[in-house]
Amino acid sequence: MYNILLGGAAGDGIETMSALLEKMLKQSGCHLFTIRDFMSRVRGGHNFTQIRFGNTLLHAHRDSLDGIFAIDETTYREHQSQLSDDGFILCDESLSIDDHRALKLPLKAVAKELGNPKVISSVAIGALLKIFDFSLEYAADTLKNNLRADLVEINLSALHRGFDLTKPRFGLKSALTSDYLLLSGNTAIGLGALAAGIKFYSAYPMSPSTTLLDFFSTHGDKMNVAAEQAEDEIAAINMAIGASYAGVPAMTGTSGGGFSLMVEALGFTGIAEIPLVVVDVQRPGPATGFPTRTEQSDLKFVISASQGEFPRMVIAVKDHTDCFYQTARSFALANKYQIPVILLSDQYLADSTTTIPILDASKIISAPTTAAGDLDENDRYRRYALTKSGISPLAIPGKTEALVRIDSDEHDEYGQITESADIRNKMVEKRMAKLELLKEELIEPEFWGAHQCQSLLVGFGSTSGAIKEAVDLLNAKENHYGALIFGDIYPLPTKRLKHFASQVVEIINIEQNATGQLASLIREEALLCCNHSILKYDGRQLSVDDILTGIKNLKGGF
Amino acid sequence: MYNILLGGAAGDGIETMSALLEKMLKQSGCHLFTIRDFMSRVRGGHNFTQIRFGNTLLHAHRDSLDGIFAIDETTYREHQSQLSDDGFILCDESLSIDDHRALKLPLKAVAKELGNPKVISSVAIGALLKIFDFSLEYAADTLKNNLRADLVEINLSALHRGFDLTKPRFGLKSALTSDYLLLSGNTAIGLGALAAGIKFYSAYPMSPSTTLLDFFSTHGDKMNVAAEQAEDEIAAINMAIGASYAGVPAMTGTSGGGFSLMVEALGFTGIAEIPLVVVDVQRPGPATGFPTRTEQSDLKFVISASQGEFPRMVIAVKDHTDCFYQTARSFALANKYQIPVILLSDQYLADSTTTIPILDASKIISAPTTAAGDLDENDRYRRYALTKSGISPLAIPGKTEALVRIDSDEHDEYGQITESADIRNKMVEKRMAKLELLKEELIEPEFWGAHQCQSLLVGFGSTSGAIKEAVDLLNAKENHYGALIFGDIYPLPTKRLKHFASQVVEIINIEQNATGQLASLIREEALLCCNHSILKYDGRQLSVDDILTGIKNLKGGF
Amino acid sequence: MKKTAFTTSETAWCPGCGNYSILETLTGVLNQMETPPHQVVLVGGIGQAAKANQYISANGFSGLHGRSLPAAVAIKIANDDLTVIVNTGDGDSYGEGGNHFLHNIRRNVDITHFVHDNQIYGLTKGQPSPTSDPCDLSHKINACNMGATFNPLLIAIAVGATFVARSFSGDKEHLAEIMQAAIKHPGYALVDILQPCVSFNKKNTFAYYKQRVKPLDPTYDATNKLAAMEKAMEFGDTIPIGILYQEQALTYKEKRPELFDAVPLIDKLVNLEDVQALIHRYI
Amino acid sequence: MKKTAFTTSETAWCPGCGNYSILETLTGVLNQMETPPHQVVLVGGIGQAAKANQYISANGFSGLHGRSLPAAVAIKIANDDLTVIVNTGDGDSYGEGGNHFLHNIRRNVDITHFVHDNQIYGLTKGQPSPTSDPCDLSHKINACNMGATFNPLLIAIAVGATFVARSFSGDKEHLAEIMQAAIKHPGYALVDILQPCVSFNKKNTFAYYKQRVKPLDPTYDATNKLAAMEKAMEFGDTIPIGILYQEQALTYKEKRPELFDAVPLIDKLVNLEDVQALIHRYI
Ligand SMILES: Cc1ncc(C[n+]2csc(CCOP(=O)(O)OP(=O)(O)O)c2C)c(N)n1
Ligand SMILES: Cc1ncc(C[n+]2csc(CCOP(=O)(O)OP(=O)(O)O)c2C)c(N)n1
Ligand code: SF4
Ligand code: SF4
Ligand SMILES: [Mg+2]
Ligand SMILES: [Mg+2]
Repeated sequence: MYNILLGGAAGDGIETMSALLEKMLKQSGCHLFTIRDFMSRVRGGHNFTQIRFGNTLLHAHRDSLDGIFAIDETTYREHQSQLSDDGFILCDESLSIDDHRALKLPLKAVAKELGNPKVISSVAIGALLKIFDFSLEYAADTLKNNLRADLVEINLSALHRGFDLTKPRFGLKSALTSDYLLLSGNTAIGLGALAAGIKFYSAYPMSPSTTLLDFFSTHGDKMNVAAEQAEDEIAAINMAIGASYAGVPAMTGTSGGGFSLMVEALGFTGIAEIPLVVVDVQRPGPATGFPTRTEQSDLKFVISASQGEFPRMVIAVKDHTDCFYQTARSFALANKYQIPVILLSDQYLADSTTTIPILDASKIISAPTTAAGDLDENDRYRRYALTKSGISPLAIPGKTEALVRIDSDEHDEYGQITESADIRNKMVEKRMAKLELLKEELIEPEFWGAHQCQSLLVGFGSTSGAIKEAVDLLNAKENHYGALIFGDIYPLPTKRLKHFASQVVEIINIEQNATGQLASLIREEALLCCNHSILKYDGRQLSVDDILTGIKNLKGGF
Repeated sequence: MYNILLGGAAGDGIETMSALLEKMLKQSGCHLFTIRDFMSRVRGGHNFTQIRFGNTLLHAHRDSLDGIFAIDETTYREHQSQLSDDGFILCDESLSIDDHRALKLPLKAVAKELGNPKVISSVAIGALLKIFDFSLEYAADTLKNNLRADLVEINLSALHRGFDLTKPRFGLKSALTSDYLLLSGNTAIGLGALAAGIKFYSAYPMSPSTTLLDFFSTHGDKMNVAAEQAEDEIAAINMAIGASYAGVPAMTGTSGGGFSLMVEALGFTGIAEIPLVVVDVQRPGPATGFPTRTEQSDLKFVISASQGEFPRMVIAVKDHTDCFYQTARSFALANKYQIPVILLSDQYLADSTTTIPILDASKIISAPTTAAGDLDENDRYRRYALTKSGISPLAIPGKTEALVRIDSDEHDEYGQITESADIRNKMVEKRMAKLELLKEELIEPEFWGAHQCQSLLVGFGSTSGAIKEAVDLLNAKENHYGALIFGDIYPLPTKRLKHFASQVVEIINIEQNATGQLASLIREEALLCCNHSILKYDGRQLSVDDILTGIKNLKGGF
Repeated sequence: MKKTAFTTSETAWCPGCGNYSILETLTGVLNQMETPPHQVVLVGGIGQAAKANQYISANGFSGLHGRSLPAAVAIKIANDDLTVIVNTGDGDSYGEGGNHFLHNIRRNVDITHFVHDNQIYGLTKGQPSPTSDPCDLSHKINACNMGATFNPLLIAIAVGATFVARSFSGDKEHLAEIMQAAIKHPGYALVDILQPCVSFNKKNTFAYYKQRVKPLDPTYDATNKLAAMEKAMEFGDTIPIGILYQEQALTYKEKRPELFDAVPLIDKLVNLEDVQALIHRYI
Repeated sequence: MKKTAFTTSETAWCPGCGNYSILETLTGVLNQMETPPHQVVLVGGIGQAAKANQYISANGFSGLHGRSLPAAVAIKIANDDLTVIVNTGDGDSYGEGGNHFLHNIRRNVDITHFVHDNQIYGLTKGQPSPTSDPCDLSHKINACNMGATFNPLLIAIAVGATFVARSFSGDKEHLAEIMQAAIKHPGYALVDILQPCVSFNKKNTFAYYKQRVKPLDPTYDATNKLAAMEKAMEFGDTIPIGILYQEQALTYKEKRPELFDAVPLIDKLVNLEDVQALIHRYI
């Protein structure tokens, strides 16, 4: 397993280079996990990607590096301390890097010779493939499939020239990866929505959710999805609500700031009982915060967002595969309970790419359609008929003779405004009853580690991979670590947590935020207090290494 | 102590009548507590006010009535069950009300005779004053001060004619009320803000907060307050933020739906450390809900509203006096810690009027001004200088040579956008440090009742009066009830709560919402579980009677 | 195909309110159309005007204050078989909803927007709306505009609306005619309807409007944009009513033939094989 | 009175971006004014354009995306001694911020609004903004407008703006002149500045604008509203630049002499006795 970093300024083409290299590595039989770290600017500054690859599935990034490709000296300065002693720093010979690990090659000269200074990154890819002892077998195809036709030839030459510049230093037994996909978290969410039958996606651009809008804009026409760039996030969610009312599965996506603007309409879906999926791809707040970085700090916000009280479901996606299946499940739950379902993802998942087993659209349990029900004895339609389950019939306007009326005011069974205390009580109780049903279908947190554990790590969402890998590493030394990783997070499933809590000596919450939001939700819902916290809030994702260090520091404190 | 109800359709003038009657009762030496119950419409339907009056201070409404003035039969039908056996139903002789308690008088005929059918309510006021054995001593003045000049004469005649229509049935020893005010909760908030030196109020009309905008529009010019009706709530809060940045004490007010739209900007005050007071006058949600009714269901929303993490303070006002002093305190806290302070009120407090001791503007601890601080060695201003307390110097643009820079992005000490992990950590820690300081000035919940109590009631905000009165009544029988009523509610002060929790056999949370939001906050912050709940969510305020019934029902269940 | 008639139910409006005539006229217009009630969706925000959607027997979407337009266009995008009509207030449409007004004009989705313009916030009891008359600074009344008064027709034309009209609740015949034309218009159609609020707007009363409204001359050319803007600036002693501007332009749907054809989006089949094929492209 | 010069600091923009000239020109204009840096507040939302406020040595308010105008007017209302200038993007001003654009024009507070109009969302990497050119349906490019293109100048005039101008980042002399006039104008002044985005807008390039911009004729009468609207509709092979419309009207402050006089609000004294007297009125 290896870990390399490609770094340069925004605009240096690091992203394109990384995408090409990843594809070639996968073709060559590697599993991958790549994270993208970039600044909120279009040119300049310092951006990098970290590509971890090996012959087994990977679920997280690591900090320590085997190699660096440095376009500039900044990259060297910023990252050299992560590099292992026998690692390499691939860079152009012109860079003044004084380090025995430097592997200076005439990358620029070669690119210039080829007639286009921009192909320097292809020269570097060639060199990197050689260093890790891969062939150029897949290079031509990859370039053909991903570059403009007139650029293929020169980049292929560049790859070959780079390949010839150096010699192999590392080797890896290749795996069979042709049954695996390579994609980002946001792509997986998009695909999950398609598998669930989405027909309407509205959004306003906002990092790191924008690639979701791109996804539906690109594939919408072919896949029967109307993708609409709204004038603002308020319009985005109110559009999605309109579409859902009209009977088509609808979703909107944004990041925390846009979610803030959607809060009022979220309550509207609550009282009007409109099925809706809302994706919050988190980034560090408050406000504009760190636009292109990652955090898990919207949890408490989204579980209680909007005035008044209504049932909702919040699912924190844990990895790329989860992005697909949980998005699809969100549509089913939203439809079944006529509630908003909030998918919590984050920049880490959204922008990272990894290899995962092929997603299977046929495995999606399609959203159950609530029966439209009949007109009543007076030929009127009770959209909000009081039922024991709290779930009312759901007719689609125009599709039956029912006149379907919905209302953001408190209303009676017909959707007509009311001021009655009695009806109000019944409607509140009807809506809240759905929450009880919902609790019965919660998925308990995934357990990982030693069943007789003494230390229990708890986390949610995108830290999943790192927590699991950390637990494995810890258990290799002392086999008493376990972890519970929450996906379904609101309502919070507490059974498994209470079971383990009664057995362990300590609970440690691991979160990508400053206040320990999961821990406080656990206090509230399970009356359990976490004993220690490992928190990170600098916008860079908690790594396996951060967790190991965190645990070590805690032990020091015992 | 008596309790009467005046009811009719919207547009029947019940509100005006009630306001006049209240003033005359106060002049006559009564303390009052009046609630207003009206529908979200301008004409028709059923509206009523309930005036409770006596010779001691009153802190809540009661359900049982001594008298009803019914403009229509609906009023009779809706409220007759609340009327005591020896109570009366004052109404026009034309109403077909078949009840031994009816006191049918020729109200309409008299009004007609006087030449204006609208003065029927003054005829009724006259009769009501007579029934309770008051004089007409203050009638002329009250009319003069509150009616258009040309209407005074005819209404005075109407009062006299009504007075002569009937005879005294009840009597009350009058109190000295000339040292008391008669005002609504929103007026008290407005006065509190003035006392604290407010200079900018921006809002968008929304019941039940609109009377705050009216207050500042009316008094703004004289009192040096710019009152601005914004195009929407997003503008309202961003305006207030701009004004506060420019150095004038600023406030915005709204109800839950408008608060939803302010959420993003709330986070902006958090990261930019802008002092701001935001009033949320709650009404039942979700969404449009019950526009003119009451609820306490925004608590969990406002304490976690907005993406990301930042310190804030939430104060639930408990009564009209509290509205004044806590509003003023909010300005001081917002300024001292450079944070948003959210005042939670509700329709019940906002629209009810009561007699309270004279508010004393000189008792207000004026908002401490944070020093502007100096320029640094390079003549640059560190608006966000890292300090141990977390509180940075706060210069006002234009008032010193400092160039004051604020930013909704993460920023460095100069307010300049940064991408640094190190600065991010320091800024998060600096901001959160203020929360710890803030915790030290929290006011513990007010205790009421028997110090050796076995049953502890907990509540917050506007249910205060009813809870206290209920505790007194319960203790008159069995002296083992106590109550803790929270005003400062976030961060939640837990000392006193933990103290009592260790002594009592049960904790009962009493809340005007469906899910027990205070109870869940208590679980989270104090790891204490309430044993029983008395909840109401039909839009009508929990009364003393509701609490007594609730407790009785719980006992039945023991 | 027509099954049942459109009927109205009891309202919560003040006696004498201009909304009654609008409700009645709209119901009449709907009853003259071919479309049955279950194919019509009435959309509104929050306010007295918006309540209209509660009182006609059709599908009803009573959304959030200011947010009716995005919902309405999405309903139409999702199911082109539906006739989508927005009834809502001036505050709702031009105040809280101003941004949606701008950008949904630009979308030109085939919906109809009836603004019950009483030049005031009715439901919240009498604050100035964007269309309230300018304050007379020497003699301030309550609900007047300290800023420039919002001219919805002029602004709509400037933003690119393809059907812009004004009518008056007090002239039911005129109103019916304009309503019909607006519903028929392919694309977004705006009708600003002068509507007296008897409870709060003591200036712009029935008599006030009655005296001033003046139907456009039959020779008026509604296709001349500049002339239409000039006409839209007339609002004083005479207030022109009628279709001030109309143009034929491609609608939202017509611009996207890849997705929108005779089969409405809602009836298009989801093909899981296509999804699986797309998934396989990530191998 | 002038203490120090306005200076600029390092930017995060792309080399070749039109924002550089705007920054430079504005700094020059500020340096020619009497006002010292600490009396100037630069306000912006979020976007590439909005970052401009970070790069000039003045007071800086970098607010939320789309929300710069309400903050800017409030700053001016609170302290009339300050010169308040908004620099922000087309998406920020006309997209997310559309409602504030409408209603702050109406307020006519004495602030200046420079829109760096690159006809695209730059910071979020190339989505269409309201001002993006219309899509050519036969040959779709990425960031074009499927709906009607937003015409900021025409709309501003229609809403009642009292100073409406266009300039071009590539003509610094013209830009400086317009900037000066805009800052001098009493009331809200809008300058839409054509600004090439070299990274994402491959259509509206420097050369594209350079070829098309054409200063208004010296004889052009900027006080004729209708003519101004007609002029504002020109945007194609020639793009007029200059002050399209200007009128003298009462500003926000001038309309409220009860509250606003020579003493700025911030310097007015709070009189607790007045407050106590008001309290006593509730006895
Ligand atoms: C977010 C939000 N803000 C404010 C309100 C309060 N509100 C309800 S209706 C209304 C204005 C109504 O004016 P208009 O749209 O002109 O309708 P009218 O009542 O005059 O017909 C307002 C401000 C609300 N419901 N929601
Ligand atoms: C509420 C919210 N929504 C979305 C964004 C993301 N966002 C940041 S800048 C921007 C658009 C920038 O376009 P423009 O205003 O034209 O500025 P430019 O970058 O082109 O100069 C967007 C959508 C945000 N920061 N906040
Ligand atoms: S308040 Fe005005 S608009 Fe509302 S119902 Fe009454 S008259 Fe009509
Ligand atoms: S992306 Fe465009 S607008 Fe932004 S800095 Fe680069 S060239 Fe300028
Ligand atoms: Mg109105
Ligand atoms: Mg732009």
